Amino acid sequence: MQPLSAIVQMFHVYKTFDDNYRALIDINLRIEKGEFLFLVGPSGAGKTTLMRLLFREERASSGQIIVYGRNINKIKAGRIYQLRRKIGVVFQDFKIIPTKTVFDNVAYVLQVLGQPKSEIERKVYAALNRVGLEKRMDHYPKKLSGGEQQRVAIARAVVNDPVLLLADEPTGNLDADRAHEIMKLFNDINLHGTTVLMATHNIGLVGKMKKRAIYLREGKIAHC
Amino acid sequence: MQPLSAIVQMFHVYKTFDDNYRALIDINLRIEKGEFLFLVGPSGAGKTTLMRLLFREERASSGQIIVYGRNINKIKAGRIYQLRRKIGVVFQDFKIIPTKTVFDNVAYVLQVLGQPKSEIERKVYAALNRVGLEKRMDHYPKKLSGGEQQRVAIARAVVNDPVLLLADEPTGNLDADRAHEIMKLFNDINLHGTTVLMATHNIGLVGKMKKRAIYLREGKIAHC
Amino acid sequence: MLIARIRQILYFLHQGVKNLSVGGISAIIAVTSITCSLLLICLYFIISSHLTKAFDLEKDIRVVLYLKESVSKNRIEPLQQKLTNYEEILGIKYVSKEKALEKFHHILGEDAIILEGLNNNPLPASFEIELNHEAKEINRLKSVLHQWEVLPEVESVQGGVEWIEKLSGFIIALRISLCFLGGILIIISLFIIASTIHLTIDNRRDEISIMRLVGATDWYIKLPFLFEGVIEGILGGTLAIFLFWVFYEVLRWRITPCLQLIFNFSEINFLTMKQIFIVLLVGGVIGGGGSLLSFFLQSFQHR
Amino acid sequence: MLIARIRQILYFLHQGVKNLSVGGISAIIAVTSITCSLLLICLYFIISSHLTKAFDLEKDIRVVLYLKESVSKNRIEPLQQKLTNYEEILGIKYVSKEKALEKFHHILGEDAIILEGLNNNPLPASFEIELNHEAKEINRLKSVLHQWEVLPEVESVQGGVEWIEKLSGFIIALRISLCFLGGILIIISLFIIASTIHLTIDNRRDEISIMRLVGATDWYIKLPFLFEGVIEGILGGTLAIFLFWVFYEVLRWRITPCLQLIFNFSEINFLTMKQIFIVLLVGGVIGGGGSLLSFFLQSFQHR
Ligand SMILES: Nc1ncnc2c1ncn2[C@@H]1O[C@H](COP(=O)(O)OP(=O)(O)OP(=O)(O)O)[C@@H](O)[C@H]1O
Ligand SMILES: Nc1ncnc2c1ncn2[C@@H]1O[C@H](COP(=O)(O)OP(=O)(O)OP(=O)(O)O)[C@@H](O)[C@H]1O
Ligand SMILES: [Mg+2]
Ligand SMILES: [Mg+2]
Repeated sequence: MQPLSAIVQMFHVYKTFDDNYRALIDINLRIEKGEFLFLVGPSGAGKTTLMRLLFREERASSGQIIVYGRNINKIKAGRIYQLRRKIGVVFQDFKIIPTKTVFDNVAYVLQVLGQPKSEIERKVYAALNRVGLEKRMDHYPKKLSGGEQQRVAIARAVVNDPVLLLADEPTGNLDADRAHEIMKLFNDINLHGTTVLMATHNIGLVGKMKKRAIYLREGKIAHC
Repeated sequence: MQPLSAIVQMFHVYKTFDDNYRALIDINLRIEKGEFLFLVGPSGAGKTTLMRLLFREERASSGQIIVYGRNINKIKAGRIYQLRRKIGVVFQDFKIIPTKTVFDNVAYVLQVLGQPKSEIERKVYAALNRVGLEKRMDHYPKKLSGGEQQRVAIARAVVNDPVLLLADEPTGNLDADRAHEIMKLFNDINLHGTTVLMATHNIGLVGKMKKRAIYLREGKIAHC
Repeated sequence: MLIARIRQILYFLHQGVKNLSVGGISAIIAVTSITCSLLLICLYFIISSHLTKAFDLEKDIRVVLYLKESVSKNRIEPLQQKLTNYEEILGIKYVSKEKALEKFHHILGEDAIILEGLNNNPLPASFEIELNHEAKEINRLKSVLHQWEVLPEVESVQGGVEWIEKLSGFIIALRISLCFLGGILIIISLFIIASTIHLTIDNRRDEISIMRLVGATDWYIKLPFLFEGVIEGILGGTLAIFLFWVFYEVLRWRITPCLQLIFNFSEINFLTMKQIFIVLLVGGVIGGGGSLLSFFLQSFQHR
Repeated sequence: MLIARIRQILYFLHQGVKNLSVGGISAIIAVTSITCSLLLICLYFIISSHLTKAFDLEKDIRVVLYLKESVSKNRIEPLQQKLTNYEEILGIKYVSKEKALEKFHHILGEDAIILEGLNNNPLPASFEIELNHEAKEINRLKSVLHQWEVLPEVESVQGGVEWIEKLSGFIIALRISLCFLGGILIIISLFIIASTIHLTIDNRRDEISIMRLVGATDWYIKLPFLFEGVIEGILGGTLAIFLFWVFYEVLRWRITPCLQLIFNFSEINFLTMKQIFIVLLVGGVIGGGGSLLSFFLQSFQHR
């Protein structure tokens, strides 16, 4: 129905929380397939909330959201995993499983898909290598530094070449060099066809990358 | 014994973790009373580990650490709280208590000291106001955005005008404006006599502030 | 396809065992809760089977047929033959008038002096009849006794009905009470286990919600917990049986002497193989069921 | 200073209640675990007190003194007087020869025909003596019976010793078994509660470690949990007593008829005030103790 070139479309989306706090107001947004888009805005603007809507961690209060050709409001609870498997997410608070090693955390995304062991190993090695954590593979997350944990989260998000990558402040705990490497990684992935939506405060990064950026302020889109 | 002007002294401090990973190697450091000092270094350099040693979340493997005139290796387990009450810490992962509201999280530091209710309220309001969260006082942390949680952690660290403030990457989740405000807050506190040690990747901030900076790299001090 | 399925199931089993070993204290608590509950069930089994035994006084169910004074000796033999044909009869014994007096003498003991003044033997001849198990069914017994009462040779029939009526009433009451107690114990057990596993899983709620967020299906998350629960249950069962056995061996020598005094059996038997199997099965079922139950609760809590 | 102390304690109490309400399902589970355990203890109390009652057959402890044939009627009165002086005697009744025969007639029932042939009354006169509680102590009973045996008027002393010996052996065995059962139940209860509270606190380990990191003393962290445990325990106790009361009211009418058949008491009494108080106290103690215990475990785990 909608043009195949759009991977995300949001029509008049509102999100109001229980306490009547309006986190998102009348969001209209279209992300093209293969695009690299920044989501910028001050603390509390609604960046994380917008991303949460895209993989149905939260539901929109009103409005329609279409991801990869499906109206995600209409997906049944038992089928949400199908949506999520197409989307890689770097969570702002990492969300690493504390009882699994670094390797197992990254591998879990592939195990869920029932991929054979040898392929899982190959892919996980590659992903950890890309973020510079191949030596930390057998450690439990508690023993890692903040930046290392963030890189585990990044490795997990990209390990299966998702159709859509949502990265929420993925360089907040990384030094400039590391941050630059990660941006290169995202760029690579983007060139291989993954659509990337990245929320960040780092205006410097946004400037350097020369990509489209959306400005959120108090739940509303300011620029486009 | 040591000159009163030094608030932190570290002599040949090593930290080796269970898995024989050497996180800190021969650290010698002196922080003067009233100083504002940056701790800079790439991800995994040992910044957080160094700070953990100062309030005895971890113990040094060897070497001596003197904080506020006391050799903290020799403090008994039952007396550590006396050290911690003098130190305000902004944790890299925030460490906010999820079952307490924003207000109660910040107030806890004062309740522990047995301060009267009216004074606690006054101080907590003031601290939350300084980080721009006075309206979020009665919320539970789960409902806050990443940057808002970070600001709760900052408010808690400064609420009781600590002798020493350890801030571990306190602006990682904040936009430039907010980050600037927080730096102004730290500067204010510093001018009122609090010694500040701040770990960060944000070289830009370090440059602007024109303060002394220590560079950590693979557990060793590079510049001074 | 089949190989993939088997690989998946092996993966779940492996995860289950891994969870168990990572779970640490939580897992230990779950296992010991199940052990406690199953110990109660073992106790129930052993009390139940022995109480039944204690009041199942097979050989005490006797009936006496008193014969008429007028029955001559040569009619005894055919009557005995006739009675033996009843399938309810386990054993039959003729007691002549002389034998009856002798017995009475014996029963009276010191008081037997009163018999010294007797002119003739006033006691009737009788058949002492031992009934088999089937006859204990109260209605059947009544009908048989009635048939015997109307025999021409029989003066009266003594014993049986009232005693059996009382006894079977008591046994029924006892059985009901025991079932009741057992039911309460099982409900308490289930509650304890569901609580424990709920808390254990609640401890991992973040983990579970992360799994959901990275695309795991519900069953993919549930199955390892299910296997973990079943394994914990069976471990708990094994432990319970072992502890109960220790307990049994230690107590047997102390309790036995008292028993003989009160009941008419002198040995406590351990659980039968069937009961052991049931305990293990119940362990596995409540372990797995507890997991599912708490998962169910969980999904309500965190949706 | 004092006001500050009181303020602190009120703060801890307030935190305890707050924890409880924030705790949600964990708190509910803790309370219901305690309830289950205390229900078992209630059950133990009621079984224990009634079983003792059931076998404490006060009025059945009788002794019969048979008098010599030669004792004339006018020596009966002084003898009875003499016996009454013994403080072990609760009641005494003279049974003359005639009365004895009458009774014997009654006992024999249908068989009484054998008495028709008697020339003279062979039964002796006797004193039927009911003993009070103190005499049940086996050694005391023996010594008293021995004193009576050597009285010149007494032919023989019957009853008492063997029966009492058996009974007191049985009661001792029963008491030991009940204590044993009660002990097991209390251990299981403690275990369940410690586990539950351990898991509950384990659920909050991050919270606790944060409190430590921002300068709370151990006691400042512990006390709210302690109060929480005590409150949960008392809540659990109240609930247990209430449920047990419901249970009691529902069952009383069903069990009573069976009871009369088997034991010689016909009414089940509810827990006494003292027992209720003990249940609440035990609830509070295991609630608070469980908190402390699990806190202790915690400090080992996370140091
Ligand atoms: N579950 C919730 N209930 C109530 N309010 C919420 C909830 N989640 C988020 N909010 C509020 O919605 C606003 C937007 O939150 P969001 O996390 O989207 O901000 P953000 O742009 O990601 O900020 P940051 O850069 O600090 O992470 C915030 O003010 C936050 O307090
Ligand atoms: N408990 C631990 N056991 C083993 N290794 C540890 C432990 N804690 C930290 N490390 C390791 O020590 C090194 C230094 O960690 P630290 O957290 O101090 O780094 P950092 O400078 O704070 O990094 P970041 O900027 O990413 O937060 C890291 O490589 C980390 O993996
Ligand atoms: Mg955010
Ligand atoms: Mg760090």
